[in-house]
Amino acid sequence: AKSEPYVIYLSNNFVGNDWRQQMERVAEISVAKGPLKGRVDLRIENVENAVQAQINSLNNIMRQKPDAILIDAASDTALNPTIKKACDAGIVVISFDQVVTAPCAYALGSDWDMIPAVMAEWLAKEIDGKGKVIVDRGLAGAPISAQLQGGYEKVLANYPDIEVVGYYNGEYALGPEQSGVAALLAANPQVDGILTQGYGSGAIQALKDAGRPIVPVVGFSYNVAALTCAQTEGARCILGSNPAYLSSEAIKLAVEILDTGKRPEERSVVVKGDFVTTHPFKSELYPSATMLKIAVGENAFPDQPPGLTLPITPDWVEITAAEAAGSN
Amino acid sequence: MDIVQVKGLTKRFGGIVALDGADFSARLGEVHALLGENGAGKSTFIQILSGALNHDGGDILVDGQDYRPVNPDEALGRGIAAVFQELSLVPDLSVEQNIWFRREPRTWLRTVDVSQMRQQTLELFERYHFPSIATTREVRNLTLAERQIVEVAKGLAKNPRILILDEATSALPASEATWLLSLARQLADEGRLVIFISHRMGEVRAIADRVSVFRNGSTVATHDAAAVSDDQIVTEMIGRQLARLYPERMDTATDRVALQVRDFSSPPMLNGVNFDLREGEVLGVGGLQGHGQREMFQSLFGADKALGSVTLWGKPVCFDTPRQALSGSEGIALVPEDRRGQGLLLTKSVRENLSLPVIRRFSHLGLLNQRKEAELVRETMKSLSIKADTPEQIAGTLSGGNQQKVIFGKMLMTQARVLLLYDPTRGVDVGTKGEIFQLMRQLASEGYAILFYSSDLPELVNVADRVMVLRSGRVARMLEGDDITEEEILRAAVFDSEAA
Amino acid sequence: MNSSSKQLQSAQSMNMQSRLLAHAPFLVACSMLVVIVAIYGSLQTGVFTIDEINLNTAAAMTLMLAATGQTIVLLRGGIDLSIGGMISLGTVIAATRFGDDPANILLWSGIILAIGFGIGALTGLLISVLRLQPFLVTLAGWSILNGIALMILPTDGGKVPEWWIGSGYLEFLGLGTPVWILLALIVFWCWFRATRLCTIIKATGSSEKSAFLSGVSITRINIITYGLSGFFAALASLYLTTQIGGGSPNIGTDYILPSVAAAIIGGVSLFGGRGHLFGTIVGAYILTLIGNLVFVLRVSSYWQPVMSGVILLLAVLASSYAEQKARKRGS
Amino acid sequence: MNTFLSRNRLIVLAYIGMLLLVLITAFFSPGFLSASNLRSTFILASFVGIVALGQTFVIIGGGIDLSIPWVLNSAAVLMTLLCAGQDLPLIWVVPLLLAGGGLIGLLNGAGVALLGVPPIIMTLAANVILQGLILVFTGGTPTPAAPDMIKFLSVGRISGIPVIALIWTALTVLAWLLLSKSAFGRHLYAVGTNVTVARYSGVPTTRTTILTYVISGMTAALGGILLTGYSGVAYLGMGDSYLFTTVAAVAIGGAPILGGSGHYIGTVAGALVLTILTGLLPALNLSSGALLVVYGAVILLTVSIGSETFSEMWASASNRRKRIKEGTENG
Ligand SMILES: Nc1ncnc2c1ncn2[C@@H]1O[C@H](COP(=O)(O)OP(=O)(O)OP(=O)(O)O)[C@@H](O)[C@H]1O
Ligand SMILES: Nc1ncnc2c1ncn2[C@@H]1O[C@H](COP(=O)(O)OP(=O)(O)OP(=O)(O)O)[C@@H](O)[C@H]1O
Ligand SMILES: [Mg+2]
Ligand SMILES: [Mg+2]
Repeated sequence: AKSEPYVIYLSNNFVGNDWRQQMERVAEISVAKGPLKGRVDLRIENVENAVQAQINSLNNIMRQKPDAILIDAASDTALNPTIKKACDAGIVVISFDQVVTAPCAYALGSDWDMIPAVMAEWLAKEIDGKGKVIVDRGLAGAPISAQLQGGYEKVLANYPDIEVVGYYNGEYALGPEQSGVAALLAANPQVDGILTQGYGSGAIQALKDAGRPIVPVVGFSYNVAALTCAQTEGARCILGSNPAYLSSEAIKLAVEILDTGKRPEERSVVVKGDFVTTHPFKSELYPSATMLKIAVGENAFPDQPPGLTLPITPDWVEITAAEAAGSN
Repeated sequence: MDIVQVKGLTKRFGGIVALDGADFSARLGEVHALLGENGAGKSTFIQILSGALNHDGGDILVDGQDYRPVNPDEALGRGIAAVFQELSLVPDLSVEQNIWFRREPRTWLRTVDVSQMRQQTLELFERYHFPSIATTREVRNLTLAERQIVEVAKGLAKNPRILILDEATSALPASEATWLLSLARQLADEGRLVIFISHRMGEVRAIADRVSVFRNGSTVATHDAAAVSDDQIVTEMIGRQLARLYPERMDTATDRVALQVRDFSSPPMLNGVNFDLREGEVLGVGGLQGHGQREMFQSLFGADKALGSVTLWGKPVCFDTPRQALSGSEGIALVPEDRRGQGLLLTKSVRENLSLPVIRRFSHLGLLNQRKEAELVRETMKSLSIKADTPEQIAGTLSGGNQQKVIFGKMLMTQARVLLLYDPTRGVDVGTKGEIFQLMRQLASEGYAILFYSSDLPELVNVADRVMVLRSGRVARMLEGDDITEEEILRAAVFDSEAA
Repeated sequence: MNSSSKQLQSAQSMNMQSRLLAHAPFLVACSMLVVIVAIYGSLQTGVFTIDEINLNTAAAMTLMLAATGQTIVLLRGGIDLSIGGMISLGTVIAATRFGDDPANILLWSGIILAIGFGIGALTGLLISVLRLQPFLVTLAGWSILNGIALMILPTDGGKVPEWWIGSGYLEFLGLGTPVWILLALIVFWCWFRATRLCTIIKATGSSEKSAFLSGVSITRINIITYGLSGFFAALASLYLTTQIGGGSPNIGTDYILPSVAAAIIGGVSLFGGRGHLFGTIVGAYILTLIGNLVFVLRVSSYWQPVMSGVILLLAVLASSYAEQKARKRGS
Repeated sequence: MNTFLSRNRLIVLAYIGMLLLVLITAFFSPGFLSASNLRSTFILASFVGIVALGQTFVIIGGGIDLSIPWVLNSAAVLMTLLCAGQDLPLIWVVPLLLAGGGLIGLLNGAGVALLGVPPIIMTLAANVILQGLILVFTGGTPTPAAPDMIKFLSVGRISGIPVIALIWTALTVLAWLLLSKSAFGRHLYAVGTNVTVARYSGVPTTRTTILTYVISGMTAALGGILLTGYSGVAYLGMGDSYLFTTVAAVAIGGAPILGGSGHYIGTVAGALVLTILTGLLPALNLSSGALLVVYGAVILLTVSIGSETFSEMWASASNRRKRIKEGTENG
């Protein structure tokens, strides 16, 4: 092991949403207290969603000869040549959230095979295996979007009576989600379910605006989504979670590797998060999936910002909602 | 046989008929002058001849062969080059780059051979006795006159058989104009054809062998220059007898000083100008080009900065912008040098142009009273007899003279009673010139005070009450009464003598 | 005699001055670069090594290539936003068509370059024939090309062979591939700027009307300039694939405004007719090095866009100030 | 009447295009003409329309405002932060933010009109600088939900009519009065046509230019505040799509990007066209790539139809018609 504290850089390609900001805050908090206190010199570098900028930034980071680099990547492949250089220089490279395909880097993320599958399965159950649904395509060109969309559709394909009647690009923001769903509602007199990649609450708002019945909605566990589902009459939701503390987990993994000097064989590391739902069910595809029932005060907080991502804290360090929201 | 023969040429721009069956014929070895009112179709005609425009109907024969060029290159292939009324120089290139544009000598790497190009430029300048201009200067930094000279050089560099000069002398001061006239003569004597367009009868008289007169897009007549009188040409041009070009001189000046200028300076061009302009007076400004006239007019109008004291109707003023000069009940108005670049919104209607300086006057509680505007516009158009279909006609489609009148109209609509006229008759036909002089005199008699610069000496001599000659940014002489002659003005402009 | 020789002298010094003024925008950009490198060099060790030059040139090269085309279009008085789409399209075609066979790769590189020129030429043709504003046409072109790229490769991926990626990092005489490309660009420009074509392009940018009256075919010039812009964008995309090892259907968007900014910072006039590639190269270095500077200054990386914005403004202010001065002197 | 048609041909065309689009959309999307959908389409169009108001003024004046995205975004973020979900602070927050937007416009305008910086560069720099500053200032704190009052203004209704439609209508009337019926409008068109001529005609050119940017800053800020009510929150990046949407709305509305003509009435049609289009495209179930292609093609098509070449064809055709008519009358 090298001299402490370890110098660890976090290279983040995008700051334009609440998730990324919570992710950075949580990373900083988790090295300021708990088991990692004083052990890590964490330095965060942001770039403006441009691959070339992240490549340049990584090059700069490498020149500092840090112990480890954590990367939330702008592209799953485009950073690979640069990452390979970092690995060759003996730096521990961990990609998280938007992971990379470079074989020398660890990929720490949510289970993107399981999450869409379970949620699509839930939705199919809710609508009794038949009906018309619309699907969010996320952000054009983003790897995660393609993966989620594919995950949804693969499961839906098992139900011959479920038809995907429309797609929209939700772009992980409330505005586009709401207007995208609204346009599809206008085009389709019958919509029985909505699979978003974003908040879900935008879709519910669009349903309300159009005077349509509130159909089952799939989304992700932001505070506003949980609140909307909890407080809307007749809402049926399932929210997958992609915890913002992936960054903390990445730091922990890096420290473990640096401490032990041993590099685990398995490259891909899955962080499991609970589903939050109005109607818990037992998944057949992934029986290990755990469900929490949405409840105000427990996993939906009226006094916290809408963009807060749930769950808030990993189990090895205590992070409060206020800390994660940066609102104290 | 005549090298150029044109029969029944027609050209329309949308609804406007620019050429309506024009005929023309000219031979090598002559200077052939083309005369006509503004908007008669002269420029359109030569643009067609030189490939810048396509014609709608009619035939052109060059060397007896059909000729219908689609671009200026093709025209050049037949030996025709033009010096356009709107100059075709590129501001960001140097003089020599402009002259040899697209025909530069090249090295084996196919790059421009700069030293060869310089050599050729000097040879060309020498051969035709060009006034000296540094060949490496960028054209954007040249004066209008200098640009005009470079444009001529550019035309000559193509070594054409037929050279067209469209009002090439209009921007030139006297000495350069004289040079250009002798150049045209020299070219004709070398066996080329020079087609020469000018609104100055004197110039035409000096060099033209033959004269063709255009009116309303068709040819009225072609004469041997020696066999026709000025009067007849003018009558053919304007379709009526012109009583007289210059109005009768009346002494309408009062003792009241409208504009008093002291120590007016903005080095290096203006170095302390002093004069008084009186109510009812037309004060001419002369001198060689580039001796501070433009700067003086611009600065008095607030478009440029200058030091010194200016008193307007007894009140000291200091204008930083044209807006200040124009606003208020007693201001100064300028009819600027560059009609298209400074005077008119070419793509807007006559109405919008006329009312622009005073539009705020029609504004009540923030809203425009368009009826009142239309009324005043109609009045102004009528009193200046501006020829336009309706007030809504787009200003850019008017002929040059009428465009100039619109600019006059704009300024008269303001309440300014001191008028600065910078070469207001440049490119204006005789008929209109007469009207403009008439207008100037009439305004003077109404109590306006007029400062009048002209590049045409006879105009100063015949219209101004006094003439102030500038040299090196100072008043070299103030000529009055019988002293106002072309010789005296030139002498004061060129030679040292006692300061005024 | 004495006074006239003095006059001559003052005329000469004035000429010298106005020449300096004419180059002021470029000189300002150069001094900015020197300042940035100086600060950077004093905070970071090993800045003045060949390695560092190779690394930074590699970082700036895609932008430089894209900005080369942009410079040509700007000189003509236009603007090309569609390079964003072209770069994306180039990378995805390469990533999906290259395979491993060098001959095939060569073929497809040629095809990509040809597509770049062809689409650019088409843009130029459209602009001339319909007399449209380049801003809007190329904006639409960007959207269309970006869309096609997304249809070919919906998300990042595809691949190019290892040796192709490696060719972006070769070293010869200690200098890496990007430095050699840079030298080639400089040689190209030294030649190009002296050709008739360049004069014609600048003239058209300076005054389209005058150029037309002098016999220039505006259509042809538009086809050539936008074609070259597309060509250089395609070249940039090929180089970019060595950096990212595959295709990326949105990546070109990151180069649109920086390519314009690099040219403007380097003194290329947005109104056409004035400027040269050397300025653009300096501008591209500045934009790239700002990131490094922000990094070593250890300030929040949020400040990077602020600094590029301020530098852009300073550069333009310097050139418009110089222009005003020069104009005053000239008149 | 005839002169009205031919003078405002492009605006008329924009409305015809809009009607066509409505028919097409109604065909593919049966629920399009339902009251609720029309309402939501109209609400979305209002945001574009309101933000594009300032852009229209700037473009008529011969400029362009690229700082809209982050002026909008800053206003939205600051509004939610300052109000913390309460209605009461709106009394001072809204005027403050509108003034702030105006101030950014003032700086933009001053840079353009006084310092001679090209509008593209000035406003682009302002945009990135603002973006960086907002990031630095908020330090990434997530923002509270929008106050209820704002939600009411942007998605609420008064007797069935969306409140924002009333706001938009009021602004449209105001813009029409300013452009068509006020001295400022005349000055603006003059400045956009030829600044020098305007200056020589006594137009306060500097003030007029600056004012257009101030208006643009204010409408962008207003748009940001209202948009927050639509999604209920402010998020970073919410303004990005408004850059090219506003420019496209103005262009589709018939204003040439070089300035001097055009009208906000046209922009209104442009905003509707773009919004209906974004509603139509999902209904066609195209891929993301195909969406971009269609989007680009529509912009290209509309600007082509509005091009000079087409207008000349139109003019010569109507001339021929006139001549034929005269001929028959004579005969
Ligand atoms: N591009 C154009 N569009 C519309 N009308 C035009 C255009 N060019 C010329 N005209 C019109 O054609 C007519 C002939 O113009 P032209 O320029 O040939 O006259 P000219 O004899 O050269 O006049 P001047 O002595 O003022 O130069 C005028 O009525 C003018 O308004
Ligand atoms: N009228 C024009 N319009 C547009 N581009 C032109 C025009 N004339 C020349 N060019 C361009 O400028 C470049 C140089 O022009 P030039 O006519 O010398 O062509 P060239 O083929 O290189 O020379 P040469 O005719 O001696 O073979 C060419 O690449 C050509 O495309
Ligand atoms: Mg003429
Ligand atoms: Mg050739």
